[in-house]
Amino acid sequence: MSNPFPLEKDGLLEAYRRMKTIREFEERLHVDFGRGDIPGFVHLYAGEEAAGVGIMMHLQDHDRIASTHRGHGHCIAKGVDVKGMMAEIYGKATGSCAGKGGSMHIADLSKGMMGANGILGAGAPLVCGAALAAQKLGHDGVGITFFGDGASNQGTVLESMNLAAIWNLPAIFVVENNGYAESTSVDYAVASDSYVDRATGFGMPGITVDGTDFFAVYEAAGEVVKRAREGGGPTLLECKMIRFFGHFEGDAQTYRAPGENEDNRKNRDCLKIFRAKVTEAGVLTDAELNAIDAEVMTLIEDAVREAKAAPLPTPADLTTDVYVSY
Amino acid sequence: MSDLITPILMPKWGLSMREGTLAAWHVEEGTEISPGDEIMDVETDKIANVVEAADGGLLRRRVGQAGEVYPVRALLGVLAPAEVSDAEVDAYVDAFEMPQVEEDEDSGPAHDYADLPIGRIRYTTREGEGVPILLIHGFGGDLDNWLFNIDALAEKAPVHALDLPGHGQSVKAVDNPGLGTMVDAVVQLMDHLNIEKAHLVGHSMGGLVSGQVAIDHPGRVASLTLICSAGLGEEINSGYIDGFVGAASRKELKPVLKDLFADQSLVSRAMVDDLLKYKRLDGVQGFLEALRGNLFVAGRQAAGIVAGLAGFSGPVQVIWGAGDAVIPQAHANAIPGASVTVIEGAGHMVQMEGSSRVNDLIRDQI
Amino acid sequence: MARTLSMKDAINEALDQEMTRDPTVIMMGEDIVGGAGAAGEDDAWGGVLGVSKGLYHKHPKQMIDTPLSESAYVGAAIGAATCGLRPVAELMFIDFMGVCLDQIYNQAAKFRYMFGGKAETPVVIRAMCGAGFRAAAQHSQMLTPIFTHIPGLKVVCPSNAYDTKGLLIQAIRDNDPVIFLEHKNLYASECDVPEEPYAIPFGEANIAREGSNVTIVTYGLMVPNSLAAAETLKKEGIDVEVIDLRTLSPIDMDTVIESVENTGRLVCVDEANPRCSIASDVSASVAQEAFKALKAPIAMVTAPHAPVPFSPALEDLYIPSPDRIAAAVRKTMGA
Amino acid sequence: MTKVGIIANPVSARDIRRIVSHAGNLPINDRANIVLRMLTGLMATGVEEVVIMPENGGIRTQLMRTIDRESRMGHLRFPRVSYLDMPVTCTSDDSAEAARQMHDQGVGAIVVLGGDGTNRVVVSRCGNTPIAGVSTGTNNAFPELREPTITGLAVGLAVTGQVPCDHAYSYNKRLEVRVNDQREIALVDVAVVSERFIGARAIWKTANFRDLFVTFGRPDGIGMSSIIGLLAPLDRQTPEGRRARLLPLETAKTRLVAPIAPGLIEEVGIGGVEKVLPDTVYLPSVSAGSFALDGERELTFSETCDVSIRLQTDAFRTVNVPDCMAYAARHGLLTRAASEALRTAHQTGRTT
Repeated sequence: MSNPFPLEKDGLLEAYRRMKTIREFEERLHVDFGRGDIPGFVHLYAGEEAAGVGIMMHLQDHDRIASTHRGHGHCIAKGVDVKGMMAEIYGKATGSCAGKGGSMHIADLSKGMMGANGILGAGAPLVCGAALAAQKLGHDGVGITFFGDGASNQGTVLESMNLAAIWNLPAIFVVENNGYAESTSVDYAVASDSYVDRATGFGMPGITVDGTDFFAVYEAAGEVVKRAREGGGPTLLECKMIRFFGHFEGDAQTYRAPGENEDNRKNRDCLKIFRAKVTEAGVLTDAELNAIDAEVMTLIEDAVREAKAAPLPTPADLTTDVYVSY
Repeated sequence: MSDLITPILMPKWGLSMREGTLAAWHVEEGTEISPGDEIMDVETDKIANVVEAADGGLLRRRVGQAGEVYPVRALLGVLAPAEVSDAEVDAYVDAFEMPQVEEDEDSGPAHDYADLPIGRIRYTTREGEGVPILLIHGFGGDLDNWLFNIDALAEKAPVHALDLPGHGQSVKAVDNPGLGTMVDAVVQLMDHLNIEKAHLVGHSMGGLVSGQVAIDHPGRVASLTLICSAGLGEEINSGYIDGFVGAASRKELKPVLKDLFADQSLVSRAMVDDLLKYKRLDGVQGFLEALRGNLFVAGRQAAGIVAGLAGFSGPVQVIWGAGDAVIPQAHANAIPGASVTVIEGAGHMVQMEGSSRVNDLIRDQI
Repeated sequence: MARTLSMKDAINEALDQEMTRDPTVIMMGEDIVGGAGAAGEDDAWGGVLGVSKGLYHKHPKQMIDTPLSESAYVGAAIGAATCGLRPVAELMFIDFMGVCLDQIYNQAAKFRYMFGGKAETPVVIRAMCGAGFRAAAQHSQMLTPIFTHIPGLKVVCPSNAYDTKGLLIQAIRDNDPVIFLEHKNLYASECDVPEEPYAIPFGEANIAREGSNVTIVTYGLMVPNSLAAAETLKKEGIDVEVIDLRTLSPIDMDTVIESVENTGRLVCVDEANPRCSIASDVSASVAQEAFKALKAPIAMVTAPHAPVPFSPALEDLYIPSPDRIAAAVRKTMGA
Repeated sequence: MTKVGIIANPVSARDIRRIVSHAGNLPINDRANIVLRMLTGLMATGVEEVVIMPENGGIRTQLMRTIDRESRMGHLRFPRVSYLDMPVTCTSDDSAEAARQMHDQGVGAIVVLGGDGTNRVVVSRCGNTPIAGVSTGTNNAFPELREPTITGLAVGLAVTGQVPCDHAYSYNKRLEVRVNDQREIALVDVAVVSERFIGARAIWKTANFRDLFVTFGRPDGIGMSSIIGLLAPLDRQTPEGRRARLLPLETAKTRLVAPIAPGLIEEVGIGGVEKVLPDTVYLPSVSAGSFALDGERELTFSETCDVSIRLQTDAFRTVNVPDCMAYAARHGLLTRAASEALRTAHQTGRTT
């Protein structure tokens, strides 16, 4: 039967591989964090895979993204080396940031990943800068900043939207609305108007998509990225989604309604929704997807094993990389 | 009677000097002074040096006090024959109005710029009669190296001093820095100033350049004065060259400059700062490295003028500072038939440390 | 050729030459061009005090007027710096750092370290600092210690036009984030400035005046004030060495220690407020490194622990004057 | 006790047509304000209780804040307002669930703030409960453009029986689409497109248009139905539909320039137009593709699916606002004896 989807078969497989890698990466971290293997604290992206991958599938290395403190998913979706990320989270010298950044600061500028960020909304102006650089250097790169529904109240985000609008920057503001700013329900925190209205207020279009449906995100993001590349200026893309785990690992999530997590896992798991659609349409088979699952599990297993075995940074590393020259 | 009285004035060394400190007297009142005698030490913020009497006569009064600061051309002493009465000397001193420290005394355009094929070249000129003298500085130097010579020589002939390409305020972006470009610049400047023939005076690398000009364009050179000149042998203190080119800060540069002088105290802070300011101009570092690559190979001088000068018919004289720590003094005798003078108590910058002796030698030659 | 130039014109010339040399150098700031979108002439202002006047017509593509949202455009400049541009963002007054400090000390300063040495952020943030302009507490602060405290930032505060041009060109060519602070009261000061571009390396203090009895370590407007004090003291037979730090991070402690070992006496002069100031930083280092060389307690001359007052009568007392500096020097001489 | 339901889903008017065309965006505050104006109309005509669909998009917060403020200041009085007890998924499913619960509670009518999409979802779940549309969505062919205060008055007069049914309500046609055992309806149009995935739902790539069925098509309409409106106009009352075979431009005999979405006017290849009889099965002209119901892809089908399209007349009721108001004018429904008017106004106003 012909392929009804907007991606070729290998595109669908690649999308699934990235989503599955994110899911297993985060699930494994949830377990290992529980055992106390991982220093510091982590924020897990499980449940939001379709949004990250649905957008990143349209991007190349010269497109820049700035992520949040919950950045593992964005990194994997953008092509950052998974083993390097795991080593980083274990604070090892072979980590993507030589063990100096940690979960909230993983980055790979060669992949256009400007870094996860521990400061809410701080990525917004940085991405405006990336978009400005693309304009000035004459390439069609776009800049995408991700922030949560809570962070949308940060002044720096609102200022950046205005900046992007008046300079017509190829910048895209992605609100990952998982309904909770840390533990505060969104309709308390957001002053009763929506992100789309705010974007419209700044003179840029805003749209909302169901973040649990990969194809809805993929098609919408495709149009938004195309518009930015062609000089159509900035856009706000709100992805309504759910996160399976707490704000941070160890969060008892008492703010959720009873049974909310179980319902999300059963009915709104974007991987299940994706798998159902592609197999029912007969384009991919369960066998093909299961093969990917197996490869991903091995990759994650290797990543953890190698991370645990990897060397720690040396004392000399303490004061290197502060400056280029000093 | 007063026309028999001769004043001793605060000298003016270089354009930017406004005032000087009379550091110490070397002679007492009542002594007979002849031209060239060392009569006092004067210090400026840029350089300190001994002042030699321009005129002879009986020193009747020491007006300047040691340690005091005086504007340029201020009255420091009075020479007068015995028959002039003290009263007349006093009247002369009182009548002498102390010149104000002028802000920017513009004795005509201090420096000129010639846009030559090789690029923009800065030069300075002192008018005069006869065949002109052309002063050519050395590696890393500029026309201010002739601070203590240019005015004295101007009494005998027109004098020009230039910044070679890549030096001073001349063009820095030079295609292939080397001896050839230096020679071209000198000849192009002579054409620009329509100088048919000139007495060339070259210091250190400037001597090499002068010699090469004499070899390539013998008709344009009236005489040659080679001061601590390169090109007369292979030895050179490559430590100085590498130290000078490599120095990036005041701390690295100051010790290197000590090689230039017999009297180490002459390396003033202002001299180090001026050289740093020059070395930090865009393009200079690259230029100096390329020039060094052209002139020196494996720590030895690559170019020589001794053989070439055999065919040069004009007079050649060689002057050296006995204490030259950059180019060995032995090279002075490399040119058969040239008159050689070695000046004691002076290092590589002999035209500064022994300026009056050098000026006399040049004046005698032309 | 070298000609006398004001610090303001030296900055203008440095920016002009660097934007000509490198098209990726761009300027961003409030009203650095002025008149954007308005009916009047373009380049109406060229910066609030006209520092960038006349540059817009030569570099229209490289100068961007920004909305009044420092967090956005300073952050954008930092983001652009990691993506191939070399932005020079103007923060107008250093006192406005509060509204964009996160982008400076949490983002720009930390990218390289946090990302394991893989990021470079060649951004310059220019700002006016210093008192004496009757601009009162929110437009007259120094705040230099705050930026000097942050690892990952370089801090420059020149005292004369020659140094300003060389240090600004170095800042633009530097591959680390640089906070470049220009003292408002020095904008009109003049000295010889070569027309050709040149760069002065960071971390090299300048000995503004050689002396043997007492060492004064200072920067910015306090350099001319210290030189004035030195002239007065010379008549009293006290020979003062004045060291102009020029860059506060990196800081040239070698030159300071060398001078103190020579004179045995140290006076640190700093227009910033006393607590955790540059003066206290230098004093602590010297006490630790050259204690034996000290013949007298280290003296510090700073602004008082108070905001900058408006009234001229008070502001003149606020700024360390040549007399207060001279008094401190005499104290170290045991007077 | 007469009760009215209000469904205002914040997720409406948020889709991709803001990007691929220039569809507007009605801010949440304005939508809350529309509900407020609606409530004043209902209150004035004796409706004492209103039940509203819950959502966390901001309309509820803004509305309740305003009602509390206005009540404290005593300016305006409102019916008792309550929210349905249902989970919020922030999708169009919420509109369907609310319509079902409101139908079960036996509300007199359901006021729908949205475009064709939202109205379609409500009609598919509200059984025979009449609806009144206030256009705030993207494509607004079905709901009429009208001042919400007047719609409130008309709905109040209708549900309280002050206006008899034959004047208060009018019947509407509907299209029903079946794919195997799935059944969906459309109020205005059913388009068949060659894309076979739902994705961002909207349809704007005219090259993929294959078929179009409409219940009515006005020459001044917006959206797919405007194609029929400009070729063979059809009103809401005539008991028949229209069908147009749509082709890629290269193969089409004639081309029509039509406003297929707000701000998006495209050439559409026309194969032919024909009448559609009620209660008769029609088949799509292609063997595989998707059905876009009232402009949004909902169902995909392929060669192996059992597919049918059928037109139903008198399928659901809407409040006939103009007739209600005309009737009220003829019969002085809104005239009061001087004293009585003030008394009733103060007595009944209360909020929960």
